[in-house]
Amino acid sequence: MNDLRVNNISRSFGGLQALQGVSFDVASGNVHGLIGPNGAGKTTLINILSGVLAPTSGEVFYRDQALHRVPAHRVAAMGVARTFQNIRLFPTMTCLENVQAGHHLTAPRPLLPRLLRLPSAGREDRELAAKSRGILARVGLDAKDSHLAKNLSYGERRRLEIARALSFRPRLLLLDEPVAGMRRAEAAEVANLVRSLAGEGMTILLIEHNMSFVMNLCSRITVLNFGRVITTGSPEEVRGHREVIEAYLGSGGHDA
Amino acid sequence: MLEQLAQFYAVYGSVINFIGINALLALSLNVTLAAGMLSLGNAAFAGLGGYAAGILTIYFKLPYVVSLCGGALVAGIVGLVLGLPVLRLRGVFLAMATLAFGEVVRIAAVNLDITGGAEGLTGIPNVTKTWIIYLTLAGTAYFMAVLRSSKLGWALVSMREDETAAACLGIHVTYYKVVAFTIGAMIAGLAGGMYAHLNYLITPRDFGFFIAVDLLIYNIVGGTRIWYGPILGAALITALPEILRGVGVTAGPIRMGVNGLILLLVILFLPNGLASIFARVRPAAAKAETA
Amino acid sequence: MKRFNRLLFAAVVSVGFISTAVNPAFSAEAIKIGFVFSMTGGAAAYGATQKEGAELAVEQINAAAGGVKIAPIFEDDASVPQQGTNVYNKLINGDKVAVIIGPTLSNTAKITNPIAQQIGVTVLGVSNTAGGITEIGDYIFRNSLTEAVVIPNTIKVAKEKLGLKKVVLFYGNDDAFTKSGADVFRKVLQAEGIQILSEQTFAKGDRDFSPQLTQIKSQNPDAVVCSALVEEASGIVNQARQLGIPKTVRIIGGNGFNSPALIKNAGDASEGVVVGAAWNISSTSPLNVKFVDDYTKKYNRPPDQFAAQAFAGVHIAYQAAKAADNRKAIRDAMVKIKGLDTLLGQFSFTEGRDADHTPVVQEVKGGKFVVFGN
Amino acid sequence: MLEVAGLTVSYGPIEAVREISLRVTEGTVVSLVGPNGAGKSTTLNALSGVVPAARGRILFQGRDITHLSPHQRVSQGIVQIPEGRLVLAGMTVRENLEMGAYRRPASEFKAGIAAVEARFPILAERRNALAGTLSGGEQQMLAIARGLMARPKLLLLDEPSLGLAPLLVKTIFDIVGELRSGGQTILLVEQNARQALLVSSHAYVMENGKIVLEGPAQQLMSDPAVISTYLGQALDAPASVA
Amino acid sequence: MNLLAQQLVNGLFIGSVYGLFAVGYTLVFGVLDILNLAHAAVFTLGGLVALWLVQTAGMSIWLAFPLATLFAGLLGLLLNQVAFAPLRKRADSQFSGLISSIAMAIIFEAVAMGLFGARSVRFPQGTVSVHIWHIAGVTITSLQVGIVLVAALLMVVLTLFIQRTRIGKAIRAVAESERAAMLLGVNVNGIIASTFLISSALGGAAGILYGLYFDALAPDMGRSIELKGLAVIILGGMGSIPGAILGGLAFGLSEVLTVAITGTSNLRDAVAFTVLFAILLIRPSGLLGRGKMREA
Repeated sequence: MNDLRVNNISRSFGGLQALQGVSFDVASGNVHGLIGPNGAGKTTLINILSGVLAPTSGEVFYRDQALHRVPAHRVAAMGVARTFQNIRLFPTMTCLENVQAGHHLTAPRPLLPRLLRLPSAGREDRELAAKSRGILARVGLDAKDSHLAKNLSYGERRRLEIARALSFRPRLLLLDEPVAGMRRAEAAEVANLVRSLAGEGMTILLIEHNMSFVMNLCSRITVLNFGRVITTGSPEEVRGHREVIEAYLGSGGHDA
Repeated sequence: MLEQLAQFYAVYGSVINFIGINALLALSLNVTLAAGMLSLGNAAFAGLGGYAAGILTIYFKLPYVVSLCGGALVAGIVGLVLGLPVLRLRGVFLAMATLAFGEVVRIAAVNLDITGGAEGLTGIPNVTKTWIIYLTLAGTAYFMAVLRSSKLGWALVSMREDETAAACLGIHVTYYKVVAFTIGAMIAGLAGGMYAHLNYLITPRDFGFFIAVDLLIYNIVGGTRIWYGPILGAALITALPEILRGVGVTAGPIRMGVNGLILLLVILFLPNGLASIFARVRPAAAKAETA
Repeated sequence: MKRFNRLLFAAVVSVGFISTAVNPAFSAEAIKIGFVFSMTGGAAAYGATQKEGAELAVEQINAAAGGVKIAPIFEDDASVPQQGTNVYNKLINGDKVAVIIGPTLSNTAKITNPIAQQIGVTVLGVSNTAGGITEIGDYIFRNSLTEAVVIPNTIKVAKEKLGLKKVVLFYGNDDAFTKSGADVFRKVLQAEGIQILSEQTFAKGDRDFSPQLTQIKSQNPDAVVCSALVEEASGIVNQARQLGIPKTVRIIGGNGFNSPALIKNAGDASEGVVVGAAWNISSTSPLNVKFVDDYTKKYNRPPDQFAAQAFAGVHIAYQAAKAADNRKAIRDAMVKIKGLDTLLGQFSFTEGRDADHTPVVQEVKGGKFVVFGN
Repeated sequence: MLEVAGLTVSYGPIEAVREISLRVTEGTVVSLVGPNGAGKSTTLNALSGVVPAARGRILFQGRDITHLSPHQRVSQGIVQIPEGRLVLAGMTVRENLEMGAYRRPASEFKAGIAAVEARFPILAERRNALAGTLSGGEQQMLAIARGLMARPKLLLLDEPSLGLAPLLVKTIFDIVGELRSGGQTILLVEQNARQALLVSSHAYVMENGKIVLEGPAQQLMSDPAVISTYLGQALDAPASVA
Repeated sequence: MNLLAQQLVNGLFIGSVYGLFAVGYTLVFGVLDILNLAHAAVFTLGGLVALWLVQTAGMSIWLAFPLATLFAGLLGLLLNQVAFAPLRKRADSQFSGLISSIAMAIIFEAVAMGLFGARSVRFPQGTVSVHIWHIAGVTITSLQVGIVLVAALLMVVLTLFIQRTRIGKAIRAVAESERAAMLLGVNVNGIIASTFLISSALGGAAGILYGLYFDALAPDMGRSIELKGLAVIILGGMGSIPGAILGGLAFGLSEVLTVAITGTSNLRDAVAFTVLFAILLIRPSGLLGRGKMREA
């Protein structure tokens, strides 16, 4: 079964054609990679899938629900979470608070019981804090729960963003360069996390430049170049694809 | 001692009352500031609330509490209607749009008959008591403090931090902005109603541009990030002329200059406002990271 | 930081106590009079001359041999009613003053005077001319002749001398003084059967009146009847002449126009302006001549009506307070003031505690206010 | 020409660059490679004076410039071509070039612009266009041309290939190669380690704010550890064997 | 008599004054994205200092004008140094800069009041000789013509300065990107200081012309124009110099035409601010705003 169906998506900014007729499917429970050179339109695509941008034309379906032209908050409500290439945490919140803020869709947190100091409110908050700590532990940040997000290291911030995205138990997770700037050990931990999330049935679409990460983790990969899909296929197929080599890995290779 | 306290209240009662009302107004602005929106319309909302409450009392002979609620409701409804179009604006542009709205409200009050024109709406009974102001303030402050932990509060703070990221967590940004704006308008309207019933009179000039700016000053001076910040700011700025009078700074330009100087010093040397004197906002984390 | 907290509280409280330490208002040697004038903010221009007039009076009274002296306490309401309220509480409950003179603005008075009324402290307004001030209660007085008295007289005289048939009414609509003045003008004009061609308004702080004056010019009125304070009045007079409204079209104003600043600021353009007022600077009564002399010597500038009324106010309050030994007695003495010789003329209070003396109508001639008729 | 010793840069409590030392010899191209967030750009910014050095010394042509302000360093001949190009979008191409020569005497301007326009004909063609309307590649060329207008003694190049199509990446590196041949001293920061090493004589590898490896570029390129870690993309991708 | 023509002349004139005031305002915003709410206080002090130079120091207005303008410029440097530079690195510098400039405005106003008193003061009669022309029923004074010309001249000079000169280009570069300008060797702090110098000098010049024409200077005279100045720079487009002049004219004309059309002046300010409100909703970048939008 396909979770996500991207059908003939185009998007232009002014005169610049960022995406042109992009189509591919992401199967349920898969880890799907999206690669391509800088400026190929990968982030634009993620922005469209998460409702941050509307496509100029084309359609996207998530579990047979139309997702194009749906605003970001409703996309999230459909169970789609994302991270950002340029990391958009809530900088002056602590790690724990970032994850707690992420529970917007799943935690009712009603005002009235809080005003009345009903025990249910305290219970909910304690449960949420515990749950959030659990999520932090999953990305290895439980020891830093009271640190401000802006004071974390680069890799820690990336992991915190994943934790925040996980907080409302999404079924589709869009990761934009999740291991960029990470050390190898750190990246390996993230790879394990992604694998276990997929094992739990979550569908994951990720953009990454680190080829070993992508090739090891993804069952299918879509390659973009100049806003067009070059190919979609298994890591092996992509590895051997003539055009991919030229477009993405090309110039460096030629000189070598 | 009791006698002395009574004496103190006799002299400073009105200052104490105004501190309470200004603190309420500051909190009303804080609701929107908490979500990262700068509104200069809250003074106008207070004016709307004040006029509405006054009119309800004078013309409709409604009891005080009903008039107050009516004032808050009128301000809230106008806030809702205004919020829908203007809240897609950001930063200075939102400030200017709300400012223009405030001016239009003021000019309307000058030209309408029911508001009493420039002389203002007179004959409003003086029934607002200090305890009513402070009970309302305490309630509002409690509301603001608790709000922080509710769904709405989390959404507002998330939006202040990063609107796009907030939207991607399922937060309906426009909706929460309008809600915050409307709540702010209602609190301002409530404060305005109490003001009108404290002063016998409400005039268009009580809620002009400079008052709108004052509300911002209270917040920035006191600190916007914690519920008691705006209250501290309102208290300091409102009491400042009295404090200066008390320490013998003569009336007139000198007192005005010292007033400005203190404002400048606070903004330069207390970046997080007065509230940061009383509580480092996050002591644990701050220590942990420098260690 | 708890310590700081406590420190702050202690500081605030002690400041309070220091300034409220019991000072009997009715000691043998001095009467405490509180003055509430707008020394900063929008009305600062008026508050400043009021303070000068009052200071001069206090100085002269205290310099006089023998008798009770005045201990003046000057406070600034910053032209804001809130501040006025604070100042009133401080003067009444803290300083325990015997009488309050002020406040500058009618709007402030409406908010502050009930406080004094409630406690029973006599307030003498020396510049409030709006309606509804003395109605606040039996402790509230004023020596400022209201527009309701000055204007009918002015219009009557102007109609007689100039044969007015049609006029334009021009006023500030966002200020209590100018607005209520305009209301009186309108009523009187209608009563006198003079046609109002149109009404034009301006806002406080405006400097440019040419759009309105252009409209006015096009309507060819016999005169422009204007309710404005002197800051705006000077600009209006000046620009009216610049725009070519001929000097035969008189500009007629009320109390707000009665200031040397009009002549100083509008210069030649002010020639022929008709000003109805409570006080005439060129009045030859000995008290007035001495006042104008002393004031001009002290401040290098001739006095205006604000100064004159403040000066007279101190004398009136002193008259009532010097023999009294409690606040109620002062009020009772105030009511009894009849035919007191002041620079304003023979001064009495009406039943409603408003000023009762003869208003004047002046015109500007040769750079001076001279009597136009009365 | 440039000598950096024990340079540390911190943003608040975070040390983005920790005690690094490096040197650039006159007439050579030296590259600084490593993953995103390793501190490469911060290092360049510290050299330009945009961010202050918390500790350490920067010597340029034997003079200590650690405490000079950015414009003084430009006057000394240190010119950075920033990441993301930062062309002045609302100004014309010509005006951008003029701004490049901001610290140079006006008399040089004509000759400078002629030289630059000869090297980048496209800029001559679009002389009066607003810089914001140029394509990405044109903007990168403008950024380089603008940097050259300042007659740099040391050129700091930050990620010149970022966001460019492969063909343009090649063009840009060709330009770097030409500059090298012309004797221009360059410190190059690149994520595209392979490309960077190819044009450099010496290279430093940064990770987590520290320099973890250094050596002649040729040697680094054949170091198996470097290959697996920093040239990883190329290794995993079959392209590397093509 | 041509009523409408006279009203258009009135609008043109007051619009130029608004524009002149707003040019300095918008310049600082264009470069720094910060509203300098002390601009009105500088405007006031410029006028008052010129008056002092003429009246007390006995100078000719032709000498006093440039000196007072220079003085206002120096006030701008002071403003930058005290109220803005220390806050520049702060995350909320937009808000805190607003407050610190208000604080400076209060201090300036207090100083003005302390030195010159609260009363309105005026230039001595005959400081400039005024001719009045009546052309086809329309009255124009030489002072009006002079002020419109000075406003036009200053705008042309300022535009050329910004477009052509080295400092002007550096100012634009800083406005585009502080970082890029810094890397090109622009002394950014120096340029920001000069921007304040120019902006405040223009504000001071506007204050002097205003005082000369309206014959009344007072410590709080900036307050009534401050709000209109804000409206004007929004109307014209934040940061746009021709926009400020155009916005000033548009605002002035809208005021005047409201009076001319309705026959009364009650609605004058209401119409002006309603127009402003509408512009914000329809076209937030203003009449001549840069493409850079600050809305969602």
